[in-house]
Amino acid sequence: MFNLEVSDPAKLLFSKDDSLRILEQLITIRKFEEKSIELYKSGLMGGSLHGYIGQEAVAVGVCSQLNKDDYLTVTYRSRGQAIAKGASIEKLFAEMMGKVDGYCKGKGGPMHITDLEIGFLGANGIVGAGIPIATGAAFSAKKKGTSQVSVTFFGDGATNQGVFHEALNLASIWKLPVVFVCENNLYSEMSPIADMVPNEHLAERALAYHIPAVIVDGNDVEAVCKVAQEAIERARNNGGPTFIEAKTYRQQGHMFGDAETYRTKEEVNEWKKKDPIQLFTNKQIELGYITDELVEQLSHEIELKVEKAYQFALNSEQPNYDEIFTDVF
Amino acid sequence: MFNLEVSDPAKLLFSKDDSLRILEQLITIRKFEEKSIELYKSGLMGGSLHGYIGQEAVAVGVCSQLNKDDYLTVTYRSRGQAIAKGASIEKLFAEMMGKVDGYCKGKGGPMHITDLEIGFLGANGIVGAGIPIATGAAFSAKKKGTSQVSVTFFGDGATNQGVFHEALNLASIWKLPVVFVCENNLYSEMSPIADMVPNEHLAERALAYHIPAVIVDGNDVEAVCKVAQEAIERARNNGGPTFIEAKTYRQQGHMFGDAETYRTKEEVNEWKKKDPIQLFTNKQIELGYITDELVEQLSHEIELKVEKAYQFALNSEQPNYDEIFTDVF
Amino acid sequence: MTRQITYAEAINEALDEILRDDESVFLLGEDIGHYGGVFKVTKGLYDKFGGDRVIDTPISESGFIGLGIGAAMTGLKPVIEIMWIDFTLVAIDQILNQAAKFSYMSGGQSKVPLVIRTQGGGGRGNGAQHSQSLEGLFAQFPGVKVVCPSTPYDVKGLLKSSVAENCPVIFIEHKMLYNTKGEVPEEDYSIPLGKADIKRKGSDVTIVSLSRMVQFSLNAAKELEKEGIDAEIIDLRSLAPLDIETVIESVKRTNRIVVVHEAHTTFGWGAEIVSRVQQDAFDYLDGPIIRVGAEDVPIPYNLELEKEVLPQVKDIVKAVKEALYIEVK
Amino acid sequence: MTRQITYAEAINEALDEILRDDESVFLLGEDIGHYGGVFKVTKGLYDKFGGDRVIDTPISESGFIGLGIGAAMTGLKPVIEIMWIDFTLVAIDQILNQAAKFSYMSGGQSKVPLVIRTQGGGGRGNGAQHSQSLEGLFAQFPGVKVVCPSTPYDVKGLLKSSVAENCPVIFIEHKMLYNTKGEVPEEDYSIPLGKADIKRKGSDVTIVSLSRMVQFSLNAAKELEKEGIDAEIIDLRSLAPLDIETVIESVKRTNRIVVVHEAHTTFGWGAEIVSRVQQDAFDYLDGPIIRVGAEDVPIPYNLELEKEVLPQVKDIVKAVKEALYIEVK
Ligand SMILES: Cc1ncc(C[n+]2csc(CCOP(=O)(O)OP(=O)(O)O)c2C)c(N)n1
Ligand SMILES: Cc1ncc(C[n+]2csc(CCOP(=O)(O)OP(=O)(O)O)c2C)c(N)n1
Ligand SMILES: [Mg+2]
Ligand SMILES: [Mg+2]
Repeated sequence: MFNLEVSDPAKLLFSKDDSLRILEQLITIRKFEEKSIELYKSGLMGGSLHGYIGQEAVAVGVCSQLNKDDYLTVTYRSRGQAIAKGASIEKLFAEMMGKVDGYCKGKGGPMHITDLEIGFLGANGIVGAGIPIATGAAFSAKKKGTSQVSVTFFGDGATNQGVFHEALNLASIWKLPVVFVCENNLYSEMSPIADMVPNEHLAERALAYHIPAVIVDGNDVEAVCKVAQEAIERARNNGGPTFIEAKTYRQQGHMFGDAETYRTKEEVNEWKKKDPIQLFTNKQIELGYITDELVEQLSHEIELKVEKAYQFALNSEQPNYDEIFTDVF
Repeated sequence: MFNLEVSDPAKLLFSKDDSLRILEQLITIRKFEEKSIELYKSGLMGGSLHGYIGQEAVAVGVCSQLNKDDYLTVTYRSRGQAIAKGASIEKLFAEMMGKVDGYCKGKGGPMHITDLEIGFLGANGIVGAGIPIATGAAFSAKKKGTSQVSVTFFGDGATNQGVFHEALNLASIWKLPVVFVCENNLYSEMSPIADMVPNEHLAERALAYHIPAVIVDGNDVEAVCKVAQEAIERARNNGGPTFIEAKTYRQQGHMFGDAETYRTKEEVNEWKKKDPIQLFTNKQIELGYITDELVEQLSHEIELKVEKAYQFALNSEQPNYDEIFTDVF
Repeated sequence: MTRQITYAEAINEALDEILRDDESVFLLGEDIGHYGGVFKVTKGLYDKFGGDRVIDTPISESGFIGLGIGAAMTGLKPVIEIMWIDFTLVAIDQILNQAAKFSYMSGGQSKVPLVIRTQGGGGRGNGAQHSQSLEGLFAQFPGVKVVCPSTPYDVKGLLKSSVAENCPVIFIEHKMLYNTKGEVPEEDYSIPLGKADIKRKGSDVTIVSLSRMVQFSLNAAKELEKEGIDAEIIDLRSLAPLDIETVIESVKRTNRIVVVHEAHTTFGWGAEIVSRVQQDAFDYLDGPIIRVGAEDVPIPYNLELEKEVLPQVKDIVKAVKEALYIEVK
Repeated sequence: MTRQITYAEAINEALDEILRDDESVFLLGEDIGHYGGVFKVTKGLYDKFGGDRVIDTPISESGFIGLGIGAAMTGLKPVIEIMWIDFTLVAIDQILNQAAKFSYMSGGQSKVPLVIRTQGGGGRGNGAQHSQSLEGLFAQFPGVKVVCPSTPYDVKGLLKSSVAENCPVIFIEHKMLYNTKGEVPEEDYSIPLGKADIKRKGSDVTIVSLSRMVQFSLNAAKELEKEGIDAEIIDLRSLAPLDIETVIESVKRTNRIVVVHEAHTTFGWGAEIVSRVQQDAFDYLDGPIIRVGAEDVPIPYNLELEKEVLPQVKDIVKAVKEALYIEVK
């Protein structure tokens, strides 16, 4: 019923420059995520850290096709999408450290990153809860007649929440400009999604609402770009919602400290071979668009940027106690 | 994708006696419902009255295939299923009047009829809420290794509640012996279901959970019997859940007092021509199994029984004030 | 110019004016459009403003409240009807984990100007799932305002202010008040949230209540007057914000106080009033503060039992006498 | 024989014994099986009792709580884990409109012996959607019992009693207590619900609390002792049933009382204690009852702000001094 969308190995989808920009984004997220682990280990943040390493191509593929004023809702695992949508890594680190220069002045934390200036309506700690909210932003866009599109990212496990069902139905009957992006990384926390649904492809679920659905290799950034671009165009042209299931894998545990007893090292290693950044880098090198050296240089520059942002966050102040009582309403 | 299941007009599905018994049940529900309107008009009950006239064939068709110890959850519109499952009409009327001889000692009312002795686990005032509960009873049966089956009745509109989705998925992955009976009477309260879902057939929704689904003429009692029997047999033999969409129509308003501005008299009259009791009576007469006189006599006897039950309820006492504080836990 | 109109009509007028004056407002709910709502509160608005402004929804409370949140965050002002307050429980994550927390979690970036209109309370024999008084539940959560109007005048003026707020407001009407009449000016007016209203001046005892219990308290005051007891009746109008100052000021004059609500007594919101009064006016109190609330049992169906469970005028009279040590418990 | 084990281990032992002793018990929840739960509370139980007794669920809280209700009504005893109490909000209709009301609505026919284990509270920088103290919300509803243990000894003994109840029990653990150690006998024992425990005898002031705040109160008592103030610490252990007698008896001796909880102060459950005490021991009170609770704001992420929002030992010390008029507010 479904064909896995993949890119053409023999040629790039975008120009050399655009491809490089995409690679840069991928690496930025990766470096940011690696630094986040250091941050967490240093005891500089509260709560839990839900990493995105391995899934970067989904965020970058989708967000690269969006305008600044398009809307997004995401989950606790969301710094990747934030960066891809254009968020400041300074403010992200600062928020993770609970500092006053953070996106939410340190009051939200990593699970609640919000940046209204880039349409980033808010990360969510409740599985599935962002899905109807993004649908509502799409409702706004349609009602106001802007051509904005709303996208919501969620995991495979979220498709078992009641609101998922309710929101998809609403989006369908009202033909709202929303794109549902399901990042199927095979697990919801420690539970294999295969045990939790009867469906091989979660995309099947969208068909029950008459929503066009595709499955895509979520580690193939170009393939993601392509299906996202089609979905977004459909939404912008009043064609209603689309469901994208991106098959991917998180290379780290669900959260830092996860014992990962539910999967084998072999499985993880197999997927590491399909690392989205490696794949895209290799392709560009093979096709002669970039060189190893260029990539190394790029990585190094990004590392410096990330380090600088980290230092900025470290030096940012604690929020004032007065902040406790502001923003309640 | 779906074929509407109907019965063979040229012959009866069951023996003469069994067919007569089914007719008797249909008429009993009809008479009970008619009397309920009188009850309501007399100011003898609180709350609202949600009538079942026109949908009787669904309750009778399904429940006639169940054993006494099979489980059922239902909605506010549930005296029909109760009678079909073998409930006492005395106790039903008494509960509607809030009397001490009612099923719930007058504390539950028409929306909460319960009769554990016949597996009638409880009617529900919250749309969709009974669906996971019936799924849980099925879970019990499976776990205990009894061959009991659990059935849940709900309306078309209930398929838009989140728990519907969650329960169907659970039933599917755990292969539970539950039958989902969706009575599609075209409206949820005053809203046409056609405006509220993209699906022509709600049965489609079940396929998203890999649950076998059928659509059936809900005014054709024999057709309902047949699909119910298949579903129940599947459940009893460890074949897991089935979804039955019964296409039917409520001939009265959603509740007593409904202005019915959302549909035309013509529409109602068209459906009255497809009255399930009339259809089944006519078929039996045409095939020479029964006569007009017999039906009239039967109707008369049932009317007397219903009247007697009504009088019983009228004469039943108010519950004692002490009952306020019992049964809380 | 004032005229006598009903509470339902007053709400209808407020909605009419709000829809007329503010293009960003739209109504969302079940059967509120063409049918005008099951309590007829939105009657005529669909015809006047069209299906784009007065929108019928599927039975998906989580879904459409979530959608309302997304719409509110992106520039619209949804006024959502939840038909019975009891049904908010299927959607309470969206109300209390999402709408109530977004402003705070985002450091003040996301505002959710969303009004949820609903109706609560008992008195009609609707049974345990359709008779609850849940204002105190919502008031436990910072981030939502909770308004409970008692008269046609108040309901109109408070609804207009509620829609003008830049935060989520739970606006709780009472099913038994819809048909009560009162004076409402023809001129435009609104009533700010957070100002209690002294519905009767008195010197012997302060009675604090809201919603339907205000009229009961006024009736009790009439009874008490016959016995020479002069009660002051304070209508809180909202629980959040809570105008405790008006209560304290009154108690300092009367030295006796009775709190009356339809919610269950134990853990009911009356306890908050008690706590604040004993804290801020300890030395003014001539005796314990008495609470009058529903018995701590689900609301029974039987109308006589229901009456016994819910506070009645006689219970208020008795409590006042107890507070004045005229009658001993 | 007693040994020192942690709170988490004590729960694990209780579950182990319950599963061993009662075949009708089974555990249901997210990641509780093979992985042993994200807080490791169910560690080893899957291996010992198998996947039929310790069952991993999809992320469908409404669905599987509903399923638990149906199972409980038909002879099984589900013990359900909701990973964080904040997530009960996605399923609260099933808990409060269904489980809590079935016995009453059915006139005592349907019993729902269902335990919902969950964990609440703040202190880990988990942010607004993962740090709530919702015990007071559940306690507002008749029909559920609400248990909040503070020590390893109590948590084991109370859990065993909870599973033996024939009604729904909300069993609220505290995330910050899981690793705290305490003495637990090796012999079988249980602690009846509804008996408060005096964790420290004292004569100058009564401090009432539960869960994590008991330890905080004990620490405060140590501080106070240095200043010659002898505090009595009452651990309520459960809110429903509520052992107010023990509190009243204590206040009659100490004449001063402070109530401490982690829930928000305003409309928090502390108000109920205040109300009952001023009602039943008015003449024994030497001063106003002081409440110590969380500030009325969503829980901020920043650990310093969070600390300031949640009650600390110093706040309790201060409140006691206020109660004793040693320090003026
Ligand atoms: C309603 C709710 N239930 C449970 C959780 C706990 N939880 C947090 S993440 C998670 C797994 C989600 O899996 P998936 O949707 O696949 O997303 P992924 O983490 O794999 O990105 C769970 C169960 C929650 N946050 N909210
Ligand atoms: C959660 C919830 N939302 C709304 C309602 C109000 N309500 C009662 S019946 C009903 C319509 C249900 O329609 P359907 O499922 O088609 O059943 P029918 O009444 O047609 O048998 C609605 C909206 C409710 N009881 N519960
Ligand atoms: Mg996943
Ligand atoms: Mg219907």
